[in-house]
Amino acid sequence: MSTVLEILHIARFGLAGVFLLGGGFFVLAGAIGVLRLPDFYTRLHAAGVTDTMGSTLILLGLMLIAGFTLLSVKLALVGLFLFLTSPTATHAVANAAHKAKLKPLLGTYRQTRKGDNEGGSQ
Amino acid sequence: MIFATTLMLMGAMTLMLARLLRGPELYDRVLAVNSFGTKTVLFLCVFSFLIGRPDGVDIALLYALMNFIGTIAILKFFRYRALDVALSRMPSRNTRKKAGAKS
Amino acid sequence: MNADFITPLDAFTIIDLILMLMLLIVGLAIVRLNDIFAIVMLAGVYSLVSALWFVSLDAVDVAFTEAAVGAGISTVLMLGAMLLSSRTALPAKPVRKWASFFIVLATGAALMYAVTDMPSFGDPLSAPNAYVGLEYLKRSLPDTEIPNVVSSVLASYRGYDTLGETSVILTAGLGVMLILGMGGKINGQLKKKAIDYDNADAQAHHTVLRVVSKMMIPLIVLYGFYVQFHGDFGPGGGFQAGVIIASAVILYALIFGVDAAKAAVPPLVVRIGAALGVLIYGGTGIAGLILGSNYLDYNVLDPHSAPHGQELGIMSIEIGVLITVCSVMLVIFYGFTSRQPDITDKDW
Amino acid sequence: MGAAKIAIAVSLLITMGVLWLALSGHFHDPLLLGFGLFSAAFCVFLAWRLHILDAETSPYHHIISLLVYLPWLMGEIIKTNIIVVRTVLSPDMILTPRLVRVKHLPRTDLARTIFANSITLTPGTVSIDMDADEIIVHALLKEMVNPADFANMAARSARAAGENPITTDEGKAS
Repeated sequence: MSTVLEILHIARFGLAGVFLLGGGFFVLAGAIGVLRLPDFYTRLHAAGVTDTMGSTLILLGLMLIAGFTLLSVKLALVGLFLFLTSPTATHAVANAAHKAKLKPLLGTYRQTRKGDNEGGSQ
Repeated sequence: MIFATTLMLMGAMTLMLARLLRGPELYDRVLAVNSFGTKTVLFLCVFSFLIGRPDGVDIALLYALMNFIGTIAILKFFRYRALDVALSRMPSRNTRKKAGAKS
Repeated sequence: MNADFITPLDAFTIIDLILMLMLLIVGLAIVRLNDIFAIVMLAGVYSLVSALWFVSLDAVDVAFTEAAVGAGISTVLMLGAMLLSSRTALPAKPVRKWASFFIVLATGAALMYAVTDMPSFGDPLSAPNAYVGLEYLKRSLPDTEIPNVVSSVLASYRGYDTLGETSVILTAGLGVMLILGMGGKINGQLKKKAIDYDNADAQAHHTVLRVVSKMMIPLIVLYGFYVQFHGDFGPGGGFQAGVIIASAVILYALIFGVDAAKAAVPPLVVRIGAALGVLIYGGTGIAGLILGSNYLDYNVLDPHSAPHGQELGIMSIEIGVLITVCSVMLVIFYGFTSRQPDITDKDW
Repeated sequence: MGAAKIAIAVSLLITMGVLWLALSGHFHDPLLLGFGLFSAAFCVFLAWRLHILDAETSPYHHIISLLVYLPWLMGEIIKTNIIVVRTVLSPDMILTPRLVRVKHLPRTDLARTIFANSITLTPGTVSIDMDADEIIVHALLKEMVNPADFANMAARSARAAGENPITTDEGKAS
């Protein structure tokens, strides 16, 4: 019986580790995207990666570690509030840029490893 | 692995800082600050597990609730050059229709 | 697998170092930049990172205050101040630049020299840890039965200091009132911005912002009260809660306009509140005098149980702090926003 | 009208009370429970005082439909996240950014907000502007602007906000 519990225990923390590292990966990928992408509007999408997948995975991982406690409820609330506010803030930034007539890059854009870009071929 | 996640978050925060310093548009900077805030929230949660004190989660909750106020203020300010104008109609005027549609 | 909770000591050192490096970068960038907009945003980041650093130093209450102030209010107030000045900083004169540089350098060197005499971090024999600090830590729980030592030190042992701080906040509010006006009706020469509220553009847009902000306002206020009433158990208290609740009203003002906010939370009420809070604080002290003890001695508030008296006293002064802080924040906000100069496109 | 308002006030009060318990964790201390009741009541009072006591401030009576919507949204988020991350991390980055107008929105502002925020939450699409009858969406890749997907999401967000799934334009006048 105790071995089953032990396996469950290990599985729980193992899963938590996978979630945490996965979340870290998505956060980093989003940040790299924000740095790499060519214009403001495309960067919004990369920032969204952090806000959604990164935060969800990290908070889920922490909730697995915390177990059925009040701390988990608080972590869930953090996630819920982030889901409410982060798209709103993103929308507000995008809206302000759009209203200020900041032109988005459209068409096909290609960026190679060497950094020479070609874009705007509608 | 919690520590590894902390380091990853810090790496992402540093990258955000680079975007914030580089700009080029004002909106890029706002985006970077906002994203930095989200990462701070996550960092606080992870970090409070690292030090074994749950108080950090309370601060994370506070940031999750309030971080967008500053963003809205910056954007509103940039668009209208004022803080006192309304972005939306007076609430008393726009509620009636919706409440009617609901009931 | 519980090893997750136990981490080698140098892990924290690494984190501290990275955080301080970030602070340094942001600080240098603030010094270098002329665009005040960018500086306001960098100041926001500075506040975020320093909150993290305070958590790392185990100063959770300080981090909480930093978070409460830095998340919304400081940005809003800095923008309000910016409206009254210009958008870019003037470049400093070279002579002045070098003079201030040398002063900073000399001060920095003096401070670094002083650092060598400082006790190491967490040294049990250092002055703040050994004498009165140790006494507070020993006596706090039996005296007040409050788990969070910060609360009992701040509100009870150091009640005079906190009364002073609350008065300082009131004074700050008074200063803003005297310089920028009472936040009432707009002065004649400062004409109102001509934004047509019934214009179709103003009506149809910002639906997302409006709906989400409306949802957030009660949540923020409730969280503020949670912080207020759980200051005995964890980080938090009147200062933080006051700022948080004021932020909810400021959010409302950002979305629906300052006039709508003033209609719901009138400047007069706010002005009275600023003084009322200090009055409640001082009144608690006087209650101690009347009951035959010293000023701000809470033990006598309940004749049967001294710890319960402490609890009552701390609660009462925390409510005073809440009312004063919340009101003064709104006084300052109203003060800044009631003076809106017209900015022409050329100046922007 | 009055009854609807009272119902909203009660639902807000209950939600705030539950939130207080979740935050506080002191279920047996009568003093803190009393403070909780006071705080929840103050929130309702402030909402009333600020004239925001309506279904947008307190959409909590739709909680079940919102909870049904959330897993579907999460699924979408995971799908689009993988696409965006693959695009962003590929050494040879090919982007096809598009600006499209999405018509046929849900009727109520609450449902529209859920719709617009869902678009933003799924990486690869960001809602840039919303007016009376359309949302302007910026997409990172051209595969992401399939009108059928938007229609599906709009219908689901309308249902999440407790709206009848009618897709006609009758309520557009608001």
